[in-house]
Amino acid sequence: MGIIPYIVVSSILFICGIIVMIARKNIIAILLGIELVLNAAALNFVAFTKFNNMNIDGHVFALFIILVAAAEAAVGLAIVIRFFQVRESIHIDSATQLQS
Amino acid sequence: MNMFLMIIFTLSAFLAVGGALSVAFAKNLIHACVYLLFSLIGVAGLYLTLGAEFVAATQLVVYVGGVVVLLLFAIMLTGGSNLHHVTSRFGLESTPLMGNLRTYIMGIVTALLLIAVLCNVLQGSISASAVVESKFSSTVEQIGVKLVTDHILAFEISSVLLLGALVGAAIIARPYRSSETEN
Amino acid sequence: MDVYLPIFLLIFIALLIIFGALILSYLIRPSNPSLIKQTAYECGELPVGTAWANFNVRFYVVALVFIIFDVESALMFPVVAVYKRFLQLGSGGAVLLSLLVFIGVLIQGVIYCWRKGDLDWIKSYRTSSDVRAKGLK
Amino acid sequence: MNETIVSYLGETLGYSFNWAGTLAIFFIASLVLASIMALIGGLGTYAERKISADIQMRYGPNRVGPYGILQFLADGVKMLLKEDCIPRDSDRFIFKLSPMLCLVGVLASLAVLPTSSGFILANLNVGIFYLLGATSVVGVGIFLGGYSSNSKWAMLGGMRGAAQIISYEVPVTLTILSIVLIAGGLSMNTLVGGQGAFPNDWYIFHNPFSFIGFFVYFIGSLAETNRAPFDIPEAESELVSGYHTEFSGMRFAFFALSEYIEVFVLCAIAAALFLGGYNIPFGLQEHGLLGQLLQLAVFFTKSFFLYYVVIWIRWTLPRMRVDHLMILCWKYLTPIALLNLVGTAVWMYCFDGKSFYMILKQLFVASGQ
Repeated sequence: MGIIPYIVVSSILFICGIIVMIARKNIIAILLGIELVLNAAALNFVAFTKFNNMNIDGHVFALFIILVAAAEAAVGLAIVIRFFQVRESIHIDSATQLQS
Repeated sequence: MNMFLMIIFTLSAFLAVGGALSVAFAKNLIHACVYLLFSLIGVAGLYLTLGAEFVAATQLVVYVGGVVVLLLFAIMLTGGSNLHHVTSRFGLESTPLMGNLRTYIMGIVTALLLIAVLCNVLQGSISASAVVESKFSSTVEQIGVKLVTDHILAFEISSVLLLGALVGAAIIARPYRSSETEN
Repeated sequence: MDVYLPIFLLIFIALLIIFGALILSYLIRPSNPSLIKQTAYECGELPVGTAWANFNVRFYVVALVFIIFDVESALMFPVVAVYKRFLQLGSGGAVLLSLLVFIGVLIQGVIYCWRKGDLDWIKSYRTSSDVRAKGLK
Repeated sequence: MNETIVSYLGETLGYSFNWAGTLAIFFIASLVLASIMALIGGLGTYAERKISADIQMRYGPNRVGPYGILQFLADGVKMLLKEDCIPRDSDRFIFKLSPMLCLVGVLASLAVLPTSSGFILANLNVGIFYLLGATSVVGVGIFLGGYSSNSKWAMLGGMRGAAQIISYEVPVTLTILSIVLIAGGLSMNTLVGGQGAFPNDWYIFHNPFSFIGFFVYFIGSLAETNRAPFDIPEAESELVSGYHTEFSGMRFAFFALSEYIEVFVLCAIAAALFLGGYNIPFGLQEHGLLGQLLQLAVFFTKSFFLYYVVIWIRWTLPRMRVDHLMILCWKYLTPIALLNLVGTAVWMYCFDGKSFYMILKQLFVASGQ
């Protein structure tokens, strides 16, 4: 079993994430899509580490991707909650002003 | 053992891809979140088939135990309707940089410490090649060695990043009592 | 690879137990649903409204502090695991120093949240009118 | 490196298994372990009622079987015969899913349960970290169970339960980190094998910080499994039954079973990390299968002792208020755990990884000369 199946899976994950990010109008759903995209990237890192016989650096990168994804989710969701308190909506199109 | 690998890969890949597709096409946001949970578990299974057990366990701990719970909480916090009008300016009355003397001292001390450590380590006291690699056989130990030798800058900076995320998100999400909005 | 097999087998067995019990129970249990029986329990009253309402933001702040800790500990685990080996190799000092700085930055976050009252549960947040009255930042 | 029960058996019996044999042994061992855990979960309810009766000067269950020991079977049959009520307004998909998540998460964590040095199902390199990840699925299951019922009691219980579980995971994780510092590895056999059979070699007495750490871990794991005095998510007097108010029949049984098994697993981990685990004295583990059985006995004895303490605490202490619970976690246990971590790291550096006992012994010998 080579690297191809992993790349296929990760590209499907990536495309799903992109679809979610584009098609959804709910901000939290968009964050779900971002998580999928980041997962696809981390999966690629680990897969290339295994099959290209590199050293363990890919795993470290995957770790940092997970870390950044968690931080991004924390801050993003805080913004969503604040936005909801201001606008009573988490519809992406209601975010029309930088200041309210 | 190639057959086990195939079976586990197939199951995990189906879980991951099916979960991702379901996220894309779910009608209910909570359901989408649960499908995302499945997708993440599937990706963890894929990491296992790649021999990256530490990354898989991190995926479980951080995503399943952390991010998904955070997402569910956020959905519950925003899912209801008819909250009365709140008009505040994102609650940011003063910029978070405007600290007092103690915060500056703490910041400077931290920065100096960071610089000292980095100078100490980067000036070649250890590098990954200097460590006898054969003594660190498992992936966890190899990752640990990498984190304290080659990637020590990223390791330390990541703590600062997380500190920033914590402080920033706490400032943004911190609730104010309604007395503020009445004023 | 077969090291990971027990995990999947245990998940399989758990699903086996669950579906076996559910199917067995499906075969022998009575089923006569009624409108009252399928109402959510609210101490005998008819339920008012939905339970899926807004919750307090403090739940989110707790989850936020948790996830930061979670990620940091996940990152610390491999470093901590090699610490003893580095001590034996004679270069434990640098690892100790980097660990201490890492934890120190983490502790600053905790102190910040503590001081700002994010870790309290009840009378947590100073209102902005309090802030103005006391002249505090 | 990674070892499994199969490689252990292959080494002992001098026979290398092909894939079918591997699969069969793994399947049988997993099945046995899962059934033992289900039995322990069932007997846990019986033990709880009997011990509570003891503490309150009652008889407890005494009708079904000798001393009422078959009570859990009667309860199980009762659960099977209960009607399966799903509330009309509930989220049916998640309502059916959440008990499964709880049970799957707990049973998946059994893969690294250090029952003995050879009979551990899989001695993963990431052992204890994997266990943390697998048990964190339970929190999601509890939250989803509370959410899906669309009942106010269940929703409140689910939110509180999730908040409590994730909060107390922080001190538990930090304490485990300090133990990993001492042992220098994440796999279960490293963690347990670094200790000895006698209390002076246990990690609980390794240094003052790990002694405090044991209590932090124990309190944290009590709270993580929603046991009294931390059973806020299912407090009968406030929230009718908490997150499983609307669950009946087998679905409720899955929640209860996963809770009892998780209590046992966390007790077992406490025994393994702090109390020496499966180590038996006088080098008896060299003697093949008999040694392994002795190790099993030692492991289960320690775990059951802690299990008894858990039940004892439940029927002794009153329930905590929810804000006190959060204050205890964030303002006491977490800073203490952080200090423990720093202190352990510094101790390891200053004293070259020696335990308190070894330092005392050295001092004693040095002063004698």
